[in-house]
Amino acid sequence: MDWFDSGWGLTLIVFLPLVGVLLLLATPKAAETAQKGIALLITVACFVLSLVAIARFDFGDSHMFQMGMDLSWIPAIDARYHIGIDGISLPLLVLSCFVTVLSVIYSWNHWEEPRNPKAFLALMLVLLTGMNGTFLALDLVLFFIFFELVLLPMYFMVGVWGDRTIRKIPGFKREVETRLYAAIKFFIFTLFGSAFMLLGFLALYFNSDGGGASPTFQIPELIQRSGLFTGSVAWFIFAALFLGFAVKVPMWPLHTWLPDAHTAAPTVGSVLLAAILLKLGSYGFIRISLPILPEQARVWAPAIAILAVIGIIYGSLACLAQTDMKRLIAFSSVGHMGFVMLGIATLTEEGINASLIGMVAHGVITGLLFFLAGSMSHRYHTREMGRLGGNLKLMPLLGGIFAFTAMASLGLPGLAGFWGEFMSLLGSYQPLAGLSLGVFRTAMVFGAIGTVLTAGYLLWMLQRVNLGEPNSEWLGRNFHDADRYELAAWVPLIILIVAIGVFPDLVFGATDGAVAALVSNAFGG
Amino acid sequence: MILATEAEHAAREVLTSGPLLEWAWLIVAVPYVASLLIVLVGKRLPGKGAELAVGALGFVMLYGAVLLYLNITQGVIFESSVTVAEVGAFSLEWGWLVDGLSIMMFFLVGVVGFLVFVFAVGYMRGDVRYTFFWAAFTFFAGSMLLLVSAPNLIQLIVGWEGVGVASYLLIGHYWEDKANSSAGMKAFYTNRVADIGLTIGTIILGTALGTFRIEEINAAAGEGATAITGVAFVGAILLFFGAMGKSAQFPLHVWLPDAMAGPTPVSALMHAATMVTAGVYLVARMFPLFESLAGQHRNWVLIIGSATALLGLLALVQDDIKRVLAYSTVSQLGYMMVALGAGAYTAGLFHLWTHAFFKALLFLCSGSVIHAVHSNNMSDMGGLRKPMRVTFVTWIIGGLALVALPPFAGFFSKDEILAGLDNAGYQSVMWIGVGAAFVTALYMTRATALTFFGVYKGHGHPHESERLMTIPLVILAVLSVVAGWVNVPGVYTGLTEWLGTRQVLFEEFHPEGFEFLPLVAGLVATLLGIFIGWSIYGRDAATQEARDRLRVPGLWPFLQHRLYIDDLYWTGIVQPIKGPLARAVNWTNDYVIDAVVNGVAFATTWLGRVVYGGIDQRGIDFAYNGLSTATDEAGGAVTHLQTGKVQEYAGAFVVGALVLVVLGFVGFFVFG
Amino acid sequence: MTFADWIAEPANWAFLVLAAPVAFAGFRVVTTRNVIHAALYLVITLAGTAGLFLLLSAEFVAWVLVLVYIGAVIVLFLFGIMITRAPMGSDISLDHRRKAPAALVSAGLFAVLAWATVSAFQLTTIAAAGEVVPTDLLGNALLGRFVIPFEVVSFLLLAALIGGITVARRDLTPLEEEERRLA
Amino acid sequence: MTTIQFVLLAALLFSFGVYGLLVRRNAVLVLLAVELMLNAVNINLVAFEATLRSALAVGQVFSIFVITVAAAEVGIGLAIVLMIFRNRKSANIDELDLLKW
Amino acid sequence: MSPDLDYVALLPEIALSVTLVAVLAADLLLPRTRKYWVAIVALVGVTLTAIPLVYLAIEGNLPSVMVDGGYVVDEFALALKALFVASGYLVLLMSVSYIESERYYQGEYYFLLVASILGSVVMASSRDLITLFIGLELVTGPLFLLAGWRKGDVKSNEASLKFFLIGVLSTALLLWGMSFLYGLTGTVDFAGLAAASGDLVDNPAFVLAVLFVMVGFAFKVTAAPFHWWAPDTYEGAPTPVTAYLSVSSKAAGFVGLLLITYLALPDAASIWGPALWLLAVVSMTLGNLSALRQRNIVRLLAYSSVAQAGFMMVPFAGAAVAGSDLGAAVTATVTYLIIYAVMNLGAFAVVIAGARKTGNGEMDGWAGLGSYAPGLGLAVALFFFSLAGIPPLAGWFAKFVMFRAVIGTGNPWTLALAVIAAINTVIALVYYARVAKVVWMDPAPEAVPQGRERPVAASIGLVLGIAAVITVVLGFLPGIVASFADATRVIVAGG
Repeated sequence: MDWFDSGWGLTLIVFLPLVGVLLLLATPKAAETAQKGIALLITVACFVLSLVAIARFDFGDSHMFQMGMDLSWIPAIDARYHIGIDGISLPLLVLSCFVTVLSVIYSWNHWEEPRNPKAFLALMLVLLTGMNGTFLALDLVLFFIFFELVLLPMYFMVGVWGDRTIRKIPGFKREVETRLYAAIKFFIFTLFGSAFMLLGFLALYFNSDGGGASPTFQIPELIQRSGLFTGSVAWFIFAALFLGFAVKVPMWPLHTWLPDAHTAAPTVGSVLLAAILLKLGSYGFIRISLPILPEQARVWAPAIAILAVIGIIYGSLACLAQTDMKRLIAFSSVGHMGFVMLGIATLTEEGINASLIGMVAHGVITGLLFFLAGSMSHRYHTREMGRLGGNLKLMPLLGGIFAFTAMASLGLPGLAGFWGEFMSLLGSYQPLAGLSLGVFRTAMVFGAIGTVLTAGYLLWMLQRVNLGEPNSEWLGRNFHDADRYELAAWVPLIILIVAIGVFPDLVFGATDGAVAALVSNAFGG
Repeated sequence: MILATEAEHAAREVLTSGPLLEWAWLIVAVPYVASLLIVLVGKRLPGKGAELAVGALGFVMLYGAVLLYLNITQGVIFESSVTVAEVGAFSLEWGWLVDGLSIMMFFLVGVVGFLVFVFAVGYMRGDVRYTFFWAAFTFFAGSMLLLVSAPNLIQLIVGWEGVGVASYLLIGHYWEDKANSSAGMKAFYTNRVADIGLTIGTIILGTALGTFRIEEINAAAGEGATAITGVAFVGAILLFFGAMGKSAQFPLHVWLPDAMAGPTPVSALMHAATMVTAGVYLVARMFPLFESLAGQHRNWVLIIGSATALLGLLALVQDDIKRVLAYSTVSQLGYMMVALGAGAYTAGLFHLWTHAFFKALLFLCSGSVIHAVHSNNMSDMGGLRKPMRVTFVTWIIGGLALVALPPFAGFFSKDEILAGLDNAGYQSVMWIGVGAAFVTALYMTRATALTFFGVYKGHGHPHESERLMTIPLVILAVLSVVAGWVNVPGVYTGLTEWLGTRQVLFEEFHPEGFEFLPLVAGLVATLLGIFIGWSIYGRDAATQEARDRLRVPGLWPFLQHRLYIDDLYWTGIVQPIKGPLARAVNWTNDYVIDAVVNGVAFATTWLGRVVYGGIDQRGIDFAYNGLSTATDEAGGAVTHLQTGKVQEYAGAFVVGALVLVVLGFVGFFVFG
Repeated sequence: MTFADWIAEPANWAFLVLAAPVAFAGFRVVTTRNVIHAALYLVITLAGTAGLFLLLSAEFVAWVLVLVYIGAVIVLFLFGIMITRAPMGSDISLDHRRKAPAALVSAGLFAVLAWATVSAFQLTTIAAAGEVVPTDLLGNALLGRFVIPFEVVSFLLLAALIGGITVARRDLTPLEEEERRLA
Repeated sequence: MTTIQFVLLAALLFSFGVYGLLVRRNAVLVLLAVELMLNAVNINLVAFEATLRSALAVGQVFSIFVITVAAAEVGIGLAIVLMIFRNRKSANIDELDLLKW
Repeated sequence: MSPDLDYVALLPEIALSVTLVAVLAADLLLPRTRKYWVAIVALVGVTLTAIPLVYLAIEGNLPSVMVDGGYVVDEFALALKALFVASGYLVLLMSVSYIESERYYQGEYYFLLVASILGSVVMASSRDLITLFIGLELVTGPLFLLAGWRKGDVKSNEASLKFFLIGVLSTALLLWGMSFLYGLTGTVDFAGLAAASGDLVDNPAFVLAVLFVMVGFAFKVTAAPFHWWAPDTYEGAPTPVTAYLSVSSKAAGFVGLLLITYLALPDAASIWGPALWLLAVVSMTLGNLSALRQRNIVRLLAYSSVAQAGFMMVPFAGAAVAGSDLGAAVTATVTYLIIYAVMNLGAFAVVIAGARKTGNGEMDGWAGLGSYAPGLGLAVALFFFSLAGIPPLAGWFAKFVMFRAVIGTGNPWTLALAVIAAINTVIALVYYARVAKVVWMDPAPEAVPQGRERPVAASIGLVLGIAAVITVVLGFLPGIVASFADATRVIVAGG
């Protein structure tokens, strides 16, 4: 397995999906089974490879970048093909491979108009490359490329396969189809952020040449040189990176693309968006912002914490006003990612670990919620909670899983969602020495209140969707309960939700060492 | 007076290891596994899953009994933890703690749970979601066991919330009706609010000590370690806030009456051994923490506990028999809290112990009645003592235990509480307790009279429930009598010893014998309550007229009554209590506390709409979209510069060049 | 140099004699209402310019100007005017109505150009009646140092010629084309 | 003689040319104005050459190139004007505004 | 005295000249029905030009300095010549089916196009004002006529006239500036200018001259506010000609701009730097804002190319304003230019093919193109998103080097430029994405347009294929173009 350890394994994880895209393009349009087979094969292969990566990973050295490679790529700009994996990225990589496999399985017989599995699966595979690449990249330019790579597929997923209802958009004169509005909004917001992120990367590069060293884009190298980034320049760099990552997370008040994109996206699109894409932003904070700019991280931490808490409360409150089930779930992401960011803002080992497990948990849970919401709207042809109700009666299995997932989403202890919330509150009670206790403890209290609100809207959603007598319009309709493909996609997620909840070491085992090293290197704690 | 001291404990050869203790985690695991199995295969089993549930609880009961035996004979202290993750300075652990307190809870949950489960097999037969009910019910019991077996606060939270979610599922069991699911939500939600306290309290204590282990926190608190003294008060108050939610302490009790929406066995278990006792358990478990800060926090606990104890008043105006019992539970929980607040550790837990039996009994009796008359309302009952003999007798036993007449269980525990209060110098609180005892007697007499005496006012012909239901009643009735005998001052104080087996020791007061004042005051109050109650409700509870009269107490017709003493009671004592006061309390409850709770819910929803509709959509999103519209408009404006006239282009071209040059000149020759 | 010094120099007399009509004719080129006149005024301007070139000892360029411009370009213009049937007599609609902005722009342009010129070349003088630049020098320069643009410009002329013809000529109608093919 | 006088004259002609370019409606007259401008440049070049007397008479060489290019431009311009006239029966350039915005 | 010429180094120019003559001859000799051979002759000729280019790149004795430094063939020139020849080749290829499909004058068309290519190739080597000017005129002159090549179409006529008039106006201004440069320094050689210009920066006439020269080139590169002709001309001209205008002709303008600024007037950076800064900002903003409202795809690309010109000026403007290394900025601009050429040509090939397919040049007519012509739809997405700079398509690298060139300086004005450019990147996305949206997300019209069944012409398909492959490959391995453009650091001033 030397080839695997020397970087080719990870390279394969990143680029195998692109091979899959080529294969897909070569199939005739009508050969849908072949297309699905190819997609499944490729994604499963990636997942298996990621499992191999786990097996080969040295958990004792989880703060080291392992199984990586460092090749010359664009010498003209000193950009290198430098990848590697550590305890922080490992869970996210596995998650992304895993969720994609499930998405392919789910897609097997769920196609939104206008079908076209070939194109859809191809986009999904491109997305996979982008996500995996982002988690593995150790070169800022490479990171940027992969970070951006996810935009196009998601744009098309939302725009082509998205929701066709016509909506009145606040601030617009004309009414537009949700999918069109959402797709471009997603694209513009993210591009806006990443344009500034790129400026930040370049500024990092140009300021990294202190002490006779030549400037570099290499993340590990930049972490070594974190002392070089000081003063107002560093402030601006952090600000630029913040814009890029915060849009993606998304943090309040840059979040407004998210509900629209989630609502409009096809089911699988929503799932991948929620499960993985949002994590790219928070991952960026942990991988780049904090270790490279520790001094600025201290400066910015209170602001991030405040925004995160606003996001928590605000997202929950907004959920309470929703009538559209998917939109509610989407807004819940704002709140959940608020906890993730609150954890990061504490700059402590507990907080950052919390944010990592929070990411994984949110990916699994909210991904599953979107699967379920998609399946429901597939059957009811509506997502209006006012028209739903009694779902548990019509489809006991699906409704039961829905209830379970909602419980997981509200952070029920013993399930995956709890650790992220609890640990980030824990972290914010005692943030990094020197950070304002007042801000963080207030944040903790509001975060705790946020957990109550979270429970509020999720239970409310359950009541409106799952409970009660079914609406008269569904009488006499024969709804088929969750089918084989759906269960095949969902049960692994359910198992994972419980498994992480009961045995958080699944995530912490990988992350803790890496985070400890990060915190002690960056903040001397 | 006996002071349980360390020396005394050391004298006992406490069992600290052994396979029985090492396998005690099965107590938690078995119900959970059973629950999972019921979900997965329950429908295919002959008993639709009930056998798994009952079996699991039977196992718990037996295991609990064995442990109790061990504890009685030698004492048990055992703790074991498995680390599941190391995060920063903290270890996250799952474990199990076996000591006097947890054994008592195991046994309580096991026994009461088993009996309630058996009862439920009959009661729930033919229910819409029979199998699911068993899954949730078993999960409920399992979570309670997880809670009480927790050696660390995180596991405690896990069990705590598990109980919460199970209660949500069970209270909202008949979710076809929105009111029921709302009741479930209300329960979960109120608890969630309280859990803020628990969570933050845990965080504060855990951060201060770098561990979440309960015994370490207790030890630190007992020693007055500097690491904890600064935060102990806040931490304790926050934990207590959490306990207030689960144990339905004023003003977070509002969920509990609504929780009656669930099936009666659920109410029985919830009010007896699980859920509501969790708060009391928490305070007891963390007792050294609370105790070490005596004085500071006590008043809080006492005030809240007293207020809660007086909420029994509300039971007086309820028509729903289960609600009467619910308010009764609230009031009894107040008792327990008051006891713990006054430092009477054993007394509080003793009351928990006895209360578990007789309250389960009362609920099951009410369930039996409800099963028979198909209504919860006492106005649909009456005269049931004849057709339902077993139920009637057991109810009377349970009722006597509740109103605390000797030799029934409640008498001993209540007396010990009052004695403890008296001893600790909280005489005023003791008198509140005495008052509460009076109220308890009053409403229990009322409920008994309205249900079992007079004439039947409902539909159909009620008859006694099946064996499966009555046998648990009988067993519980027996327990309701004998449970109090485990701690009779001066005679046998075994419970004090059992509960005393714990790692962190503390001093507390144990009455050596019955003390005169509390004993007499309590008894007199109770008897007075029964007497007055019977005078009002008992005599002609059968007639419609009487109930009318009772419902509108202000219009009591003087002359229709032969006994002026009735009128004296009424106008002098009952009316002020039953009328304005009770109504005032009821009004406060409905329009202030409940209104606040509902108002908070409403306001939150409203705020949600404002945030979403006002700020998000019209504010932030509008701003972004406005920006985009503005950009687009700007695009339109600049595009119209392109007029299509080539000479205008040429003009613009030359002007552009000129501007550039002039700017160049200005830049160079004006600003240098 | 004072104005008196300047006017004392005979070459400047010649300059004035030539420049005045050049300027005047230039002005009329863009203001006259008669199309033909405009072309003829341009002839005057160009001729005057050629004279100025002579004054500046640029004999060869002067004659090139006369040959190329007055000989060829102006004729081209006149043909153009006639083919496009531009109004021959004076015509008010030759100009736009809004001349003021245009005048302002050109005045501004002149001001800028003049100011720059004055401040840059205030003191430079031209040796009066200097030695005429020999034509062989120009020839050598054109075919030596500047041979490449010289060759390239021939392609430009060729392209203008061929392209001009193609663009300007009347296309055959499909009918005519058919006839032609048959013939 | 000074350089200024020639360059100022050129500037004058250049400005006239610009004016003509901006106000004339007839395309041919616009072309005339353009010639005026190019001619102004020639005056500049020759005047500078006379001032500087460079070894290769670069100014004059340049002006010859300019004259050549100007001739080519006129050819091109007139061809375009003729083409337009053929299609529209008018050589007024301000009527050409099909393409805008 | 025979001229000092290195005929080997001149082989590309000679090859093109021979092609010109051959095209003309073929046009004369071939019967009307065989005119398509002219296209083949032109294509073969231009292809053959690649041989000396490659030879020179590998074996050539570079740099070759001719006519006293007035004409230099160095790696910089060679790289740009390759760019001109390659993009010219693609435009020729694009023209084949376009020109055939209507009654055009094929022979003359190819002649003029090759002449224009020759002009740009000459410009790349020019090291004095006169050669530069003549080269520029040879690039532009034929294009005036080609823009009006659809003689029967009034729009084409109008396009041609507008282009011509603004073109000569800019020529006049350029020449005025050049005449002043000569008058102030006494030389037209870049080296001489560079030597003399240091002392002149505070001379108003010099400022004026430099700025007028800038304006002349700003016209060529369609920098706002000197871009007015471009949208109208782009829309009206035959589409391959528009493609040529927006790529080769613009590139030629940039080459001129780079040569003048970098080689001739490096010391005047304080004059042209701020001017370029202004032009860059106005171009980006105005171009993008105007493009937002366009419904005609070619017109949209026109405004987009105005904006892109702004982006291309950013590195140079930034470096000049900040006073940092101009050589790096040249590299950045040339890199941008090369990538832009590929993707923009691809975009125009798509426009030609799409217009044929839909029978429509308006965006709305393209609705649902992706559903019945997925390949074409893919190409639309590919090229337009590449123009928007979205990874992993080649455009990202162009944007990247642009930002990279300005961000390192730390000068506030430069940073402001970077921020403005960043915001403009976002605005630009809107309209690029809109095209993709129309093609993929809007429903196809009920009525089937005429050409829907017609396959894409092979020549267009070839262009699309080449451009697409390059766009994707460069997206992943931009190192190729980076090393290519890096050679441009090796500029020889000549003289």
